Amino acid sequence: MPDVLMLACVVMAATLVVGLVPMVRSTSSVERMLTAQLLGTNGVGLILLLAQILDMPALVDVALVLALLAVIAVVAFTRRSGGSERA
Amino acid sequence: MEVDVLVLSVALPLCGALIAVAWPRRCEVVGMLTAFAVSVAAVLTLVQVLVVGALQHEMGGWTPGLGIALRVDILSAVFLVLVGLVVLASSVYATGYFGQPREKAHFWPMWLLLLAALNALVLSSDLFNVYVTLELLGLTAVSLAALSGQRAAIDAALRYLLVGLLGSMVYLAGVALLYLGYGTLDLPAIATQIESEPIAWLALCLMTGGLLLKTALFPLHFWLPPAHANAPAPVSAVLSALVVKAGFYLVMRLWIDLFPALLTPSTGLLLGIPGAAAVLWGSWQAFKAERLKLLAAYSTVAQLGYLFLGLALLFQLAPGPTRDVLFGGIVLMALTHGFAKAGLFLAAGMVQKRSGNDQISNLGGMAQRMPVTTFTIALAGVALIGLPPSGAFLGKWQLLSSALGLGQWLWVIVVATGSMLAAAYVFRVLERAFAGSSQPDAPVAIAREEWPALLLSAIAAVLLGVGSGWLWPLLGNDI
Amino acid sequence: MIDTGVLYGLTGVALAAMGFRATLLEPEVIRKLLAINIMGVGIFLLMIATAYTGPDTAADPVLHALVLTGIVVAVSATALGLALERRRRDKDGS
Amino acid sequence: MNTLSWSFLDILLVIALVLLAGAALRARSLRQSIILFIAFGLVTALVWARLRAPDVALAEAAIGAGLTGALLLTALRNRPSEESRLVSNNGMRWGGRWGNVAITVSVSLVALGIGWAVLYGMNDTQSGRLAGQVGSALELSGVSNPVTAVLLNFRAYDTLLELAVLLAALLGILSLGGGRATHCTVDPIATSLRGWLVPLLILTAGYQLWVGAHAPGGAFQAGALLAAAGVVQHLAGRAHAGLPVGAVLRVLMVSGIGIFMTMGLWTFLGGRGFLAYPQRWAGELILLIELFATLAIAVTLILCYLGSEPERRRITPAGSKP
Repeated sequence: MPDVLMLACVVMAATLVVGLVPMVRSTSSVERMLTAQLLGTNGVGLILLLAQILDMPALVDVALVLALLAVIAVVAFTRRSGGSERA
Repeated sequence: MEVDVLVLSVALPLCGALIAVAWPRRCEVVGMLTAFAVSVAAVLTLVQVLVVGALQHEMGGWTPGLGIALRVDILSAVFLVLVGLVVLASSVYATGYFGQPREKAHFWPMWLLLLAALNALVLSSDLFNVYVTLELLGLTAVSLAALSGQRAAIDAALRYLLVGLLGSMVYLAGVALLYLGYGTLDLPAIATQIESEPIAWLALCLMTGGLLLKTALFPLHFWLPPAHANAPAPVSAVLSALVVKAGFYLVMRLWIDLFPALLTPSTGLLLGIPGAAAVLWGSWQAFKAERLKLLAAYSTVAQLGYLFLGLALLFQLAPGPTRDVLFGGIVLMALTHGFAKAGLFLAAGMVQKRSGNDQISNLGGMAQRMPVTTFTIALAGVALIGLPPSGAFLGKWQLLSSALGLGQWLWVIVVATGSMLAAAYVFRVLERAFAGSSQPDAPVAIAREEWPALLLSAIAAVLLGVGSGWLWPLLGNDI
Repeated sequence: MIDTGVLYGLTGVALAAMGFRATLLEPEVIRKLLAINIMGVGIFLLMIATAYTGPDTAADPVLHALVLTGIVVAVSATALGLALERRRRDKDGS
Repeated sequence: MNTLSWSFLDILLVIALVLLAGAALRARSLRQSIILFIAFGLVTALVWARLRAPDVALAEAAIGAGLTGALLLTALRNRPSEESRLVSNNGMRWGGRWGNVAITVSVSLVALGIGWAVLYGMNDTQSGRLAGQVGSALELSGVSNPVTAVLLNFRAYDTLLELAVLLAALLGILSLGGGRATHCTVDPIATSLRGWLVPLLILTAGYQLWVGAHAPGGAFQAGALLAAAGVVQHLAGRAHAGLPVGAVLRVLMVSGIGIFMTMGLWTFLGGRGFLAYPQRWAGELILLIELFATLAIAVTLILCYLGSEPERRRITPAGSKP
């Protein structure tokens, strides 16, 4: 069973790295931000898997915090680029 | 009940800062009381050290290593007194300097935090704790340097912040390596284990490099003159007299207490050569400076050079009385410069305030208008040049005799040239000050601002030289 | 097999070097701040890698605590740097 | 099989870290740099989790992925246009063309030296010893989470000074003046999120504070979460970001150090030494300190974000001119 989890972990990490490529290469900020959010989701999943494999329930809290706070960056981002700001 | 006064040196200013934040209307009173109490605590600490020897306070009652210990020996006690007195005098000056309640409410809490940081740094003997105190010192110093809000000050403060951060990060990298190698952060505990191996060498380089950046040793000095010259006068005084010296103090501590196993006589040259360059370059720039505060700032670059030059000579001497005497000389020079430079910056602040700017070409007639201030500048000048009876005279004398004893003429030439340039830049200012003015004014006297500056300069130019006899043997016993 | 501590420790050193270099050479202030933060992460990574002792054993808590302190300090400094930069731009704008 | 998988995972994470760091330092526009840096923070949190440092991972998740990102993104407010080319600030570029080469070469050399030392130092690492001391003193500390024990008991003095650093940064920011506390536009997304996100953040903060005594978590993580709640409030149009004003705010700002100092001086004057808690009460006292530290950290971080103290009078947010 741990082997399966471990494998899933590696696969998720691989998708994370693959996901970086458009992020680094793309020219549009919005696209980058969306990819960053996708990475966030990916990261939350990865941490949850690690919590199981390393037998560290505390990592579930990390995933929770990560998920909660990723929202703020998005809001801060959309707010600045949405054109609502003329100050 | 025995009270370890050394804790108070950190606790009092922190408490003062809290009260000043929470109660802005009374911040000036709180600040003055705190500065006074801290000076008293520093003097008491010095007395206690003289009576019973080095002291240690284990924070939280945990053994050092697991916990953090504050340690004070004669060297740190002397620095505590320097910090206490310079800050006290500058505080008195600041009560007259800052007029608006808004300015005061911003100045005093940061000022007290800076004081806490300086004392905490001097007392700390835990390498990571030193990092935290360095950051506290850096951030408070930057905020205070930006206090005037002018574009030049903000620019200088930003550069100061970036350099300071870079310096402390590099220092932290060294600490990380030492922990990797020796598994503890307690300075004496590491000192007993250290031997000449790559990890220790790298840590030495990183920690020293980071600190030299913060101490503005040539050629890493580029950020200092603008930051010090654009800050409010009491802040400049403390930045030049104490904050850069804190970096020097740490380098001295590290090289003498932590890394002696690594040092060969020639290692000291790594500090000595930039030191010599700093003496020449700084003095020359000070000579060319158009503004009084800029002159003072470049003079700091030069004076720091002497201290590092002294360290280079120190490491070439075998332990023994000659070395102890030179060590005493270096400390005496550091103290003299601290008092003199604080006095000079405070005086420059008064000049700036009275005449609207501090251009040296505009100083004409100052001797008549501001006799006390002119006298202050003259006394500070005596100490900066190193004329007798200043403390710097004795310090330089030791420097020269050590260099001659080692047969190294080059250092002698550097010191002599530096002193001649110092004489030139001091007399350039005094000559303008005594020159007649087209519109002779009545003398102004503001005791609250003039006397602290005069007192600081007098300590540097007279007291430290005359009264240094007792300092010497004590410092010698320490290393 | 690769030793985990060494791998992450070396990565930390590399990140610190990248950050240090960029801090010196980058002309833009905000990017200088980013670079210093990256340098900080590099050093923290070296510390956390030192603390790591294997997938089944507890790591050294002292280093974890030090890094936590370091993170707070880094955030404080970054916030101050951003405020200074903002003030600088305000001055330029007016 | 398992060690092989670990190695794969490690290598992938390391690649992600270095790639993102390099891209963040190299991206064409500042905004892209910042987004890449936020992603870098996220991967960093993953690495902390992977290296069994959950306390650090929590802090990084709250700070790196959340607050620093918000701070940096809002710092772009005054920039002319979104994808503006980088403007080079005169005077901030250190070293010329040759300086560039010299710096790159010397930094690489030093890094290689350190890398070499790490390579050899890591094998016979000594760091276990202090961990052993922590382990044996843990039951005297009043908490069972070793990281909390180090932060709030063994090395509480460090934490005290760390709070002072935070306060110093805040005072510096406030003295610069001209923040964004006074003007504030309503963001529709933030408004719709506020209803559930803010209570959830506060709840999580309380949980983190409580759990810190025996599991990863603690004052700083809780404070950062509370601060995030404040930032959401502000984004949703609350100019005060949920903060009190005037004297109450100033007392809150210093309450963290205040409680520390009270505790320290109390034990000090009682002859026990500075911050030497009586062992029987250590757990309760640590929780008390953490409670105030959380509040102080939260208030400080929110104020750092706002850049100035909220004023007494209420500002009508919606659609009004700043």
